Amino acid sequence: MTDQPIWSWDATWEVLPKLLHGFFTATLVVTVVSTIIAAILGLIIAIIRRSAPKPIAAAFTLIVNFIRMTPIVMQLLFAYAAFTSVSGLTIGIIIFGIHYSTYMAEVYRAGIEAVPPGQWEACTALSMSRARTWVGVVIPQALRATVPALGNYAISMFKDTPFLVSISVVEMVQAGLAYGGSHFRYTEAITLAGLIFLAASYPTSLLVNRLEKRLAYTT
Amino acid sequence: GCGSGGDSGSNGSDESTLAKLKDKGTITVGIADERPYSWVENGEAKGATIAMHKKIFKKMGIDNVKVEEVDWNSLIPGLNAGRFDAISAGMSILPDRCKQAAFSDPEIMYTTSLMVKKGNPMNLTDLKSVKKKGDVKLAVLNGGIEDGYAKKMGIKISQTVKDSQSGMDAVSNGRADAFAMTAISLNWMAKNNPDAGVTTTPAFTAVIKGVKQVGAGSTVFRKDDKKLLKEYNKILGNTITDSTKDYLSVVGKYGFTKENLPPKNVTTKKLCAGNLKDLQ
Amino acid sequence: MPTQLDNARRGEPAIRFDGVDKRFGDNVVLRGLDFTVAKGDRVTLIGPSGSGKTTILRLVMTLEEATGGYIYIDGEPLTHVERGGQRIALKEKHRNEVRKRIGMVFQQFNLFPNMKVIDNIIEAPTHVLGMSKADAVAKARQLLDKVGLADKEDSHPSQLSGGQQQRVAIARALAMDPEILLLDEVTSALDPEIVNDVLNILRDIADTTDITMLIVTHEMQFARDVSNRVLMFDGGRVVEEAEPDVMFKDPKEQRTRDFLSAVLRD
Amino acid sequence: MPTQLDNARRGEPAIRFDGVDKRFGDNVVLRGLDFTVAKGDRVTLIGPSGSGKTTILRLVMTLEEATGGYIYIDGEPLTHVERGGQRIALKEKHRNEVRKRIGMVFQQFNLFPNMKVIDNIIEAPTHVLGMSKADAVAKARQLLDKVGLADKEDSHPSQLSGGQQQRVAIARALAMDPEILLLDEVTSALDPEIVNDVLNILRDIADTTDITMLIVTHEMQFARDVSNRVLMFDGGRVVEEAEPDVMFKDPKEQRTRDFLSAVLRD
Amino acid sequence: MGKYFEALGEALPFMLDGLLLTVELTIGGALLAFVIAVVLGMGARQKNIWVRGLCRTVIEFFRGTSLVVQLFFVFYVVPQLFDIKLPSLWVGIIGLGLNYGAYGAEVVRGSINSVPSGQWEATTALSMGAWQRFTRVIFPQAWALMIPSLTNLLIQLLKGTAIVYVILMHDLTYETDKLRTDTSTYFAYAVGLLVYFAVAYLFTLVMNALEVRAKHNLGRGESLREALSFKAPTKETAGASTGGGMG
Ligand SMILES: Nc1ncnc2c1ncn2[C@@H]1O[C@H](COP(=O)(O)OP(=O)(O)OP(=O)(O)O)[C@@H](O)[C@H]1O
Ligand SMILES: Nc1ncnc2c1ncn2[C@@H]1O[C@H](COP(=O)(O)OP(=O)(O)OP(=O)(O)O)[C@@H](O)[C@H]1O
Ligand SMILES: [Mg+2]
Ligand SMILES: [Mg+2]
Repeated sequence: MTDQPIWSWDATWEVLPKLLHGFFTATLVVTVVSTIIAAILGLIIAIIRRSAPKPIAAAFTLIVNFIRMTPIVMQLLFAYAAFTSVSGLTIGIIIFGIHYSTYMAEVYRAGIEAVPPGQWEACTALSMSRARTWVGVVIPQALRATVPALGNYAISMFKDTPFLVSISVVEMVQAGLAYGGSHFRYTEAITLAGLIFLAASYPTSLLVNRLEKRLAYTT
Repeated sequence: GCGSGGDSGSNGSDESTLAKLKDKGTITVGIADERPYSWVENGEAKGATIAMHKKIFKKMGIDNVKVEEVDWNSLIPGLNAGRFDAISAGMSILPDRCKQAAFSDPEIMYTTSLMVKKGNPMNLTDLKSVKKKGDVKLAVLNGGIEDGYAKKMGIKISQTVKDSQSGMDAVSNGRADAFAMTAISLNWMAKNNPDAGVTTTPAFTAVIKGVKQVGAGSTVFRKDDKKLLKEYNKILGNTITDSTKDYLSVVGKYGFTKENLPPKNVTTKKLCAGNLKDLQ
Repeated sequence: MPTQLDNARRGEPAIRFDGVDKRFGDNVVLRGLDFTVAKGDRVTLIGPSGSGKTTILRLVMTLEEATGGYIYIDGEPLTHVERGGQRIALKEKHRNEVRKRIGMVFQQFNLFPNMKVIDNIIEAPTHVLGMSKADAVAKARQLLDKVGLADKEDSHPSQLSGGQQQRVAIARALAMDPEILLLDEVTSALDPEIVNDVLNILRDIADTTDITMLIVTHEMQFARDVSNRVLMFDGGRVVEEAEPDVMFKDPKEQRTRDFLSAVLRD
Repeated sequence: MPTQLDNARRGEPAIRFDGVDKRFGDNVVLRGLDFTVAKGDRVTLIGPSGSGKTTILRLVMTLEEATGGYIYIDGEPLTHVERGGQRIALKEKHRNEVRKRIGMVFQQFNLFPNMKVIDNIIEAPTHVLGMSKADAVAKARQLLDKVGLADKEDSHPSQLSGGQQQRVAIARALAMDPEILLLDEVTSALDPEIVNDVLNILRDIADTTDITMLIVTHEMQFARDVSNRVLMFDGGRVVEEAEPDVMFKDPKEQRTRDFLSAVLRD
Repeated sequence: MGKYFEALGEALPFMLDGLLLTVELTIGGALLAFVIAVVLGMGARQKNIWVRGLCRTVIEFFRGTSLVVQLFFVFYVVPQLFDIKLPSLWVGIIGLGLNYGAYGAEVVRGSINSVPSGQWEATTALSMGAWQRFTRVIFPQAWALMIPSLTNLLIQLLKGTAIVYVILMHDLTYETDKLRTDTSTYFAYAVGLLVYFAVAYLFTLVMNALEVRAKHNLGRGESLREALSFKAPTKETAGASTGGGMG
């Protein structure tokens, strides 16, 4: 055992600003921007996979599966080594966006499949164009089913951000570990990081619940 | 590698740890793949501190040195949680750290160096020259000691890398102009990666506000294991750090030079007190 | 002013099936089907479940594609044309042009749940016909009035009863000013008491417009009231064809008699 | 040998509603409803959509809980009992005991899609009544025979037509040997031609057993054939109560007349 | 390049060890996570406010804090507070199980909720007990619904095992990282990516097989044997489209 108490308030106050700095400059930025990218890109992928010619859709599926089934750290490192003129933070945002878009695409696919065939048929019966059918009818209905999953993935993206350190972006957890490494005190940093995660992810899931209710068709 | 955590050591009295280790004839040390101090290659533990420890612990009647290779950030928590009995990674002796764990007598004097592109296009020599140049993209190790040096000297850090390999990659592919780290590590890497297109500057000791940043590293034990520490120090002083010849015979082949042998006036006590002026 | 095309169309039947085949995998549903529906006709299709009534409407609406033969709308080919003995598929653009003259009301309403009632109705007129929003809304209100739902324009479909939803669906189809209206068992998903409201609206439409109607229904009284011709289907063919009074009172074929006695049990 | 309890029950009505209230939120569906169904009676409930017919069946089946009043099955309280002026809820165990005497057939069949036809039928007899598997299977086969599906025991529900599924559902309910059978619009999800098959089976059951039946249906002919009493509901109350012939030919209340004329339009 | 393959050859036994550990952690973690998901998912739909509240808290806690933090806590902080010192593998499996179990709980809850209410009512009408209802009717149907989401979670779990380096374990990612020192970043991670893809693909195939079987048990789609054989798919059974049994 050490001479030190298990919990030190000095260390707490010393590490907290570092954590918050990491949180706001990396964790939050990446999570928010990448979620937006993933939400949009995922939808595009889902639409391509549903409406593109077979060989293109199949090739797309293979790529999407590859991205989805391999660890994000390795993808980060690969992109970081390949695009040396792009900053780590930008690479992080893009790779997180792409990686999670492959998950989102699955969610959208399910959402699109859940739109009853009768809706498509009604669009044909009204001579609506393909584009208008997607934009006016199918996507709005598919989105409703997608919101909870989007929230889930935002939260898990949030927790994947420590991987960013491998491309030299120090977010909250790594900032905490760095402090721990130089002071040999990890308990405060890790506990606080956990609490900040909780403080940020719980409101996110509440928000998602609210959004889900608002998207229900009745007003 | 070996999966499950070591079940060695304990939080009990210091008497029992040393006795137990002798009894068992095996000590488990934590390492973090820091070359050339300690690493595992093809299942075999290698490195300067490993070589030292094999020799010292054998003298203490502990024939086997088992290694547990972990992430750098898991070394201290692992030690204190009893997952291993000592840290064999040439850890720097710093005041904050001394509060958390017990450092042996100094084993390695640290000097700093910069890794730069082959040919040193920006003509960098030390951190001062980095500061003077102004627009140098400097990389440091996350949580490394150079991070603190650079910050105190007011140098802007362009990126913080996860490990030394990433630092070398950054210099090699142009993301960074220089990577500051301990000279021993950088030299070793530059030598073993001739294709990377990098070279190192001559070693220097960082100077902040006129004070030389003397740094030394040593083996780390739990605070409770006082007897273990005492006996270790005794044998360390007798067989390794007593003369340049003894020192280099053990660690020379890892790129260590006589500059790395700690002089007598540099003590763990002084380093832990943090008063570098005493050590100038 | 009637264009040349209009003149050419004059005298052509509204719908003509010419040797139409329809297979689903190995299941042959229609085989060499021929029949015509004249302009302004109200034709009811009856027949046992699975005989292909819905399939016929879906073929006209281009929700399915025939596997053989030709369908003409106002004399124009719908999806395929014969050229030099070859059956050539027509472009989506052409199909869409022809399709605009046809409206359909479904058994399950198929209103868009993400749009208010009024938006359901103006969606196609504004986006397909390019009508101005103001005009489309004015027309939609008139139609809602006609189906007795003037006060529901801002409701969501989920807030309406089945009968109300079906009335909105009828208004939606009419908003496109179709020349041909297809009705597929539009009352079978409704509560019995409500069925009459919907049927009365359809009777009213039949009385006040000259839209060609092709109807599938189990409501024999309605078929009798509205249609001027009844086709009995079975085994993918027209078994019997007659005026409603003749068909219901004195069917010629045994198959028709069996079917009617099962359905008209009350 | 009849037990004491059986003796006590003798003479008690099969179902008795005593001042039953049912509210969903602010929506009062039943208010102080009283009515009884004698043992062996076949009672049909009719009334407009939303009048609470389904709710009554669901209350008896304990799928809903009354918000006030008491329901007795064979004289035994179903979910609540009055003690010292207090309305006390009874334990789940008690409810389950009483529930075992009641069977229900649903509009949407609700067969278990993960079980074959035979397993659907023997599931409850083996696991709830503790019947041996061999006995349960023998009985199930007998029932399948009765509903004309002897050859379908190894099919999955999804491989059957709607009418076949509903016949299996009837067999499943009968396999529990219920004293009371609840039927909620069991034919409204079926194709018109198939409706008669199912109704004929129910007629047969009514003829050959003395199960008490409480029926909701829009098939007036069936109601006339099978039931010995018809209750007309509206606004959560019994508006009129009569024998079928009287009710359908000469209803006393205006409300009943309106309703019947809307429903019996064919 | 030849040099790289030589280094790969030397590192192969360690890569295999790492792969084995990754697979062990994935399977162990997944099994535990599944049990936890079912327990929490069921608990979160109970009427009893205490049971429900407890389950919700546990779910939100383990979903809300990251796995690194949880592992760090169990492995390093807990032994300092109490005299509990679990081996790494256990801590890894427990941590992964709790974390992914919390996510899985939402999947389980969602799929149970989407079993049509008519199925619940039918079980009541047949006087079935709670356990029988759940194990014999509701769960088998929910199971078919939840598999696709569980497959996603399994893949995430597989990738998530890389985090165990903080608790002293050398999984596939760790060994790939080491390979990088002797080869190059590109080479090492290309190998790593391919190995992960292969493993993930294998897991996905197994899960797909489970899904085919589960759907077949509900009378939808072909049997597993039919799906695996290469003969032409059989025609849909006549009458299957007419009934409205499953809303
Ligand atoms: N999409 C499809 N795929 C395969 N078979 C189909 C499809 N649509 C219809 N069928 C088959 O085509 C035949 C005719 O179906 P259709 O729906 O036209 O009959 P219907 O006369 O409308 O019957 P109902 O009175 O039950 O509505 C049936 O055997 C049906 O199973
Ligand atoms: N679970 C519920 N929640 C809220 N309201 C309900 C619920 N179930 C039924 N109701 C309401 O109770 C009233 C009676 O419904 P019920 O289904 O018993 O009518 P019904 O006579 O069976 O009608 P139908 O002929 O349409 O089946 C309706 O107003 C309905 O909206
Ligand atoms: Mg049809
Ligand atoms: Mg009802």
